[in-house]
Amino acid sequence: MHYIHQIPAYVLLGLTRGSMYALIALGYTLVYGVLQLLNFAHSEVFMSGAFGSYIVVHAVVGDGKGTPSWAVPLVIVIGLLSGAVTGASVAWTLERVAYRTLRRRGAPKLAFLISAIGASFFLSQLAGKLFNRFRGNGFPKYFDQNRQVLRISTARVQVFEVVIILTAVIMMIFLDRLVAQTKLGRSIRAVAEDAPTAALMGIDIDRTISRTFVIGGALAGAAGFLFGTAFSFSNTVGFDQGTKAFAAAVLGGIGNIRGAMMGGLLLGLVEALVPPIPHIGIQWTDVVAFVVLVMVLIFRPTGLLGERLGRAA
Amino acid sequence: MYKRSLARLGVLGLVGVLALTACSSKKKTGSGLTGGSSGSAASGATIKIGFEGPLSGDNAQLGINEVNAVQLAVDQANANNTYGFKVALVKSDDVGDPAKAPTAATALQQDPAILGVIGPSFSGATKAVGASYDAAGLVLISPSATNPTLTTLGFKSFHRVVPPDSLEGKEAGDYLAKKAKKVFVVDDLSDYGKGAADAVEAELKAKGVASERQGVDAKTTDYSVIAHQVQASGDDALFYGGYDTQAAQFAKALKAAGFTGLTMTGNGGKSSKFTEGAADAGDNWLFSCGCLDATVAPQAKDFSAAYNAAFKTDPSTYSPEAYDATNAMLTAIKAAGASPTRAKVFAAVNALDFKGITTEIKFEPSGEVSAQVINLYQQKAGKIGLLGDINTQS
Amino acid sequence: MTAVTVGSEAHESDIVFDVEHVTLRFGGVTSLNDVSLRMYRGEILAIIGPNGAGKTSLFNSLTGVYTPQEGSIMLSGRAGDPPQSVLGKKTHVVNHLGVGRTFQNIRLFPALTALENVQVGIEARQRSGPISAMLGLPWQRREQRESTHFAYQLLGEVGLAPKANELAASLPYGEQRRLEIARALGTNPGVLLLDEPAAGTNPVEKRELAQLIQRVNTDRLVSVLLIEHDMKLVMSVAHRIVVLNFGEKIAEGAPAAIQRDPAVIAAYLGTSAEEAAAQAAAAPDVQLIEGTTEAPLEATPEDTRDDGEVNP
Amino acid sequence: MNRVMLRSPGFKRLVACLAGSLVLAVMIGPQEGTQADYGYAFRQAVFKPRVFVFLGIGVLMFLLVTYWPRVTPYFTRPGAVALCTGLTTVIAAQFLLRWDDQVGNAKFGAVSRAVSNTSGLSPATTAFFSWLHWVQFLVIAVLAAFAVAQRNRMLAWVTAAFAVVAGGIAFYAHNDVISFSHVADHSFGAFTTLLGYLVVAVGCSAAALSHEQATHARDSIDRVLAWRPGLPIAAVGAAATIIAMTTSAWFSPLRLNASFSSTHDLFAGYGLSPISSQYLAWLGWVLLAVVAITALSSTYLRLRLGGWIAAGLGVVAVLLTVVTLYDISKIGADNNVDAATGPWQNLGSGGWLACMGFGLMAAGGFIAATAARTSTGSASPSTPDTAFVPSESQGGLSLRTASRSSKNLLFVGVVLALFLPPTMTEFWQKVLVSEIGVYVLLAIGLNVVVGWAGLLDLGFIAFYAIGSYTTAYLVGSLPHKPPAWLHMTPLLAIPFAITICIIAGVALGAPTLRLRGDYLAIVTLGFGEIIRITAVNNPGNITNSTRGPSPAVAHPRVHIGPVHITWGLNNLQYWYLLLALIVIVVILFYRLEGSRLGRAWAAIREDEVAAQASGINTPRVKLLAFAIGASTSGLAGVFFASQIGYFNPDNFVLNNSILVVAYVVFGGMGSLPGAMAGAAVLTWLPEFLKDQVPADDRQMWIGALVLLMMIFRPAGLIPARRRKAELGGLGSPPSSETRAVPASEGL
Repeated sequence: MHYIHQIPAYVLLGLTRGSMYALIALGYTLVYGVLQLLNFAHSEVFMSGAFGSYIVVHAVVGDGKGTPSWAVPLVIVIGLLSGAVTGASVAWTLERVAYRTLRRRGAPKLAFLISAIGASFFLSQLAGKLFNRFRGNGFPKYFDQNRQVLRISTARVQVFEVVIILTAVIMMIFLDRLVAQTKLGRSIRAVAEDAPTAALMGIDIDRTISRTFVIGGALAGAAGFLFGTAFSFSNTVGFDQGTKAFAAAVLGGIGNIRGAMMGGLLLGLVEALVPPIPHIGIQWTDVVAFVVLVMVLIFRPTGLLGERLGRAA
Repeated sequence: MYKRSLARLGVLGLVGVLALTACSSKKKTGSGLTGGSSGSAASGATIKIGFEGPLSGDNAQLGINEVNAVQLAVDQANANNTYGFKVALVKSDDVGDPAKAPTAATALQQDPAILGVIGPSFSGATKAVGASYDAAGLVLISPSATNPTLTTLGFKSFHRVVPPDSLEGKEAGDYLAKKAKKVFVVDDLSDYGKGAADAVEAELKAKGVASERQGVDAKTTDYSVIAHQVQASGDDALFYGGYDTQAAQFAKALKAAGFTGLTMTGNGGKSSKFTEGAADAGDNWLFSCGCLDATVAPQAKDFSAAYNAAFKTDPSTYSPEAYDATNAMLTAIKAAGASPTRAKVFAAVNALDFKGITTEIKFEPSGEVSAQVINLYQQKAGKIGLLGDINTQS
Repeated sequence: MTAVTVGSEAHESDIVFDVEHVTLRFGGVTSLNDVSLRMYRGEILAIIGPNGAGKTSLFNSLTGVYTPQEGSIMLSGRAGDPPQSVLGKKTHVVNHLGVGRTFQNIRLFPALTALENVQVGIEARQRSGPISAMLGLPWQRREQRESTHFAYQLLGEVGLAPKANELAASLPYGEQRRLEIARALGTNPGVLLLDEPAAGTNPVEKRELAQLIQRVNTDRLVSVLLIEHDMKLVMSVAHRIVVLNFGEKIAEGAPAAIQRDPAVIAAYLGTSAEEAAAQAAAAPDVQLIEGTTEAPLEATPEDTRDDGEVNP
Repeated sequence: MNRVMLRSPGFKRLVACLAGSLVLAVMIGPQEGTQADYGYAFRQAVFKPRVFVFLGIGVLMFLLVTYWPRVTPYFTRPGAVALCTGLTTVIAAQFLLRWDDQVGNAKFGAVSRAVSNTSGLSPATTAFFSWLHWVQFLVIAVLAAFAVAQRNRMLAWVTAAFAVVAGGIAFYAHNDVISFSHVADHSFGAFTTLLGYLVVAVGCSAAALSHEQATHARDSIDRVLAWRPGLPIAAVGAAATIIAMTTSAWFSPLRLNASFSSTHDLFAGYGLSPISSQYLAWLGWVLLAVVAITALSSTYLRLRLGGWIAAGLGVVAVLLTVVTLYDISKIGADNNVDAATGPWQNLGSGGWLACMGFGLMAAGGFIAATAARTSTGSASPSTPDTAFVPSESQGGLSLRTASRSSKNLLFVGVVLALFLPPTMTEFWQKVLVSEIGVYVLLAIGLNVVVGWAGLLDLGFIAFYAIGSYTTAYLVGSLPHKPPAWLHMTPLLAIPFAITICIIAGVALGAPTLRLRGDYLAIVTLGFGEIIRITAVNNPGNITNSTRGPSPAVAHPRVHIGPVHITWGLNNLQYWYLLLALIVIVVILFYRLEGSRLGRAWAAIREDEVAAQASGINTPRVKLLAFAIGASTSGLAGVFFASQIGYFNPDNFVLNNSILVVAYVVFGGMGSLPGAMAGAAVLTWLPEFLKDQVPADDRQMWIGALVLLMMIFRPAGLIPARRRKAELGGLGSPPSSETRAVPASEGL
């Protein structure tokens, strides 16, 4: 069969897309874990990561022509780091401004959502004003992203796919270890499990929440860099990617780190594998994604892996 | 009694005068309260024209492409005193959204000093406001509303400098039918892209050429799946209905997926944004466009440079058309005489014959531009060049 | 175990709850293990036991929040109702069958007034729909009047009438407890399940509470099932006591008998039954009461979760 | 620098203020970076001398925040709040509002420049527009601040007088300009300035009259309103009517602003109907006198019967005024004055202002007639008449103690809603109809779901889409036509659209209601997207894809017996239709809120487990919330479709759903007036900002505003009584730190 023959290729594309979703979804899930809040502005953290890394990378390699091939890994690392730093600082500021003040006032949950929406509008439009509002980007082409690395059946593995999937896997393993094994991870889990008790145990809740935002922001910022190199970004890209990543987080069980990874990859795979099936069509991509989500939630109301951050890690 | 009839006379006189000057005297100059009864646009006076299009929101890019060109034309007219009067531009943001368009249109309609409007940019918005522009007697020249039905809905005020997407799509389909056995047609789910793609598909069907159809939302950033699907389909040609930025991304993804067939898009994709964005992936892409080669017209040579100098970016989709529409409008206002009114400008636009950088602007009674030649362009080595009338290409 | 002995009004047809061999597990944890008990109409039955003994799990099983894996629970809520199985019924259906309850950690509607809190309970049984409410049709108005009237009456009974228009969240702790009882009574229950109603209240409030429970029992003819750590309260109001430990029923009987039951004392003191028996013999009831008045003010996390979540 | 200093709150505050000022610099900075140079705007904004101005602002903010506690005591001085409000209003009026319809960008500065270029204006006008405006502002600000802070009674009276004069000068100067240019005017600048100065005057008088050291602004307002119920509103009404009769234009085609007295001469002999003719000749003045005297005297003397008489007379006066306005505009149209095509054109604002004035006097009379003699609370329909009702509790948290100011506000709102729109420019009428009104309706609907039942619905706009498409189908504007017998006018489509939306709401709700909080949010979001994408891509082209309905959805028509109304392009017609719909929905929902269902919603929102245990059938109650919310959205869809004619799937994007949620929460979740106010403010704001900032920056400012609003007033503009409790100090939780980390579920 025509379609079946192409499945390996679509799986590869799905994994690439899914890695991206997963990296962003982790931020949603971490924040949800500790605050039981949907951080709507997380998508803009992702967006600012892309712009931040652009500025740094652009300063380092200019338009990217003539970058020696030995420097490429270095440039990627610089890009990831600068994206992560931007993302982390935006996320930290966000927590300070839009969340902590509301927490102090004991605001209702929806107020957090709306302040996050306000912050999201603000950040995305401010970025539009500062940089530009055009879709499509001029990210420097410092390496041949589309060079074929290897071929598995119909799947032609290209450089950028390797970079994305590899980085995502490394970062996810890193995060998993971080939450499972470090002191910070323990305090995050404790806050997620039972904040008042954690506070009684001497855990500084504010600081833990702040750091959770920073971790999630760093991941999203790095994802922003990857996204910018591989696809195109603009000040409004965050919204759509963020919505999907939120869906991915819910799919896996929001508040659950491994769930977010799984949900992201699953969503990416579904989006790549289902629409090309004959008689479906790419235009139904989002519908397919949301229908899968609803189906999963109907049968497993708390997502694939359930929702506790503390329990799953 | 005597007094009363005098009063009556007064009112009658008043009514008479008002009827005569109903439109002209509404105009006020921006410099002072010296309004006076002349209200004329003698040399040195300022004329207002409006622009309606998306300046914010998801579709803002197209509106910015256009409004920049309109602004450029206005600035040039003021700097060179081309038309003998000063021009002020009033921008009105309709977000490209039919629901917001009436408000934006009203803002222009209620200002009696505005004599003509460039826009609306989007067909949906145009449909929502056409009737109210008719009622206000305010003439429209749209640079980009290409929906074929617009000129059949009876909007007297509506004119456009681009051929409808149905014509463009039909000719493109014709051409593809000559070249390919099976065509993959993709649109961006926008009014324009879908309209063009529909026309291509219909024409292919009429010519007995097989085709398949997909849609990719214009907000998509990852074109790899659809590109792979195109590549895997084994079709020998692709038509993309959509705008330049998206077309560029699609071109890159197609190249990465290894698609080697014929690739073609319409007017919406033909711009330097495509060339820049797609770079070498855009080579050999074909463009069908109801426009002249922008390098031939004398004023056109400077347009791109002036645009870049003013806005630090290259002109993009529909920028040249908007530039032309503005100059056409200003020419019409000049033709409307020393004291132009909306009604006079309206008539002058209908009688216009203006050679712009994209095409010769002369309107049919329906509001369509007369010159409906579809030309074929192709990108080669990073530059878009004219191949000639699409019908003569083989 | 010991034979059931209750007051003269006990007939087989007057069994409110008939719990037989109920076992409830969460994952690997068995929270109730083969528990059987009967509750008779008109009695005040207390369930006691140390923390984690499964008291709240039993409550949640009785009210349809949990469905035990084994056993049966038959309910005849109001006098004359035919016995029905509770298993698999939704909480609100169980409520409609005549079971009102309160919660271990107070669960009022904090942003509603005291009056409205009670009205919510009353109105759950009313029938007027949204259309009649929007149009203000006569029967809807009548129902609303009835609900307000009855709510004031209930607030009066629990001594909160002067505070009817205050927000539930602004009431002191003891009054919140009483308001919760009033809300439960608003649903016109045949049996009232009280989950640690005295937790966190002061001695005066405890005394008032005991009177309230007895009043409800005698005046409104409502059977009362009571979970309580405060032995003084339990001993003063309960007609009969069931003791749970580690999910199993270890004793059942009249208060005086329970106080001397070695197994119970052992469970509370965490010692072996023999030692406890010896101690009990030495100092009859003081030990038990003294040892357990320190009921935790805050619910333990485990209990809280039991209360709140519905794990299918 | 040591660590201690870096960690001190003062230092952190300074850093925050400086960072904030930089952000502000960027926000106000030049427009857009470019593709070639991303950092352009950033550098322009930050690396220029003007950044020091902003840093200075940052330092000022720092000082202000630091010394705020020393300033706050003064705010409790009698009149201080009014003073601040008034001065802010004046500043806003002179910087932000329009002062003319035509001149330049129509702001104060442009008019001021134009005035300086024009000769023939009165010296006062010239002076006001050149220097007097800021001199008088500064003098009054300083004097008033001194008077209020020092409690200097004499000075306060003097300043109050000054303020009245200053407001008068502003108003006079503006009128002078308008009458000079002879063009009808709709600007609010001068009015608002006058209002601001009057508020300042009120503040000063309060300072002069009060003997207390500290008052609470709201209390004093309530006290003033309670002194003679209805008197303030009647007095305002009388003043408005006098202004309308003396200075305002009643008939204002081009180059003619006929005031009330000259209108009669103008139309003499044109066949005015007797009533209108008499009205213009003498009846208007008599009505003014009679209504004013009865209203003022009955409210002052607290005469119940007099109040009723005043109310009745006021209503009669309004009707007569409207009839007269119709007559004169009809004659104007018959004579084709200024290209008028039908009645109601070329009218000035005078007639409508008179209607407002009479309306307010009627309201004053009504308030006086219905005011309870002794108690401070007013009876509302929900009060049970049982013997159990205890005395009203203090604290104003009860549903019953609808505050007096809100009652007065309600009347003012009604009068404004009825008579203000005709005086607005076409643009604002359009905004009112196609933005504000429609979204108010949507927000009312979503308030049921989000505010009352506590279910986060991010796909609400889908029902709006369904309503719109249903209408389009039923009027035959979609490719598939309905059977001929079903073909109907849009208003008849209302029940169908509502029914289909209810079905859709239940279909969405039924499988998803067991989901909690954010799960529900993403599912509803997905539902909204699915509906939109289906509208674009549906097989068989049911919705005509991106092209939208064609031909246009017909405008509504009503033909019932002798009544024939056809809606066309006139915005006002739509406004009154919309107003009727909104009023009906609000009344119905207001009853619903106080009903058993409203309490059940509040219960499940507060605590679902307890609600179940109290016997509430939670799935059913939630479904009802979904269905009722959806039906409102469907109603809005019908209105939208028939008013706009054309629409396409882009009108129903996710962003709109999110915006409606933001409107509801911004206004105050669960509060009907709040939801309406939130929607009105946030839909009005982008149009207002059009005059102030570049178009594509508007969303940025709105985002910032929403963020600030949530930070400083998380309960929203007009918090719901039931929600306020969650935020107020009542029953404060053990640790406020953990408050936002709820152990329980849902929203």
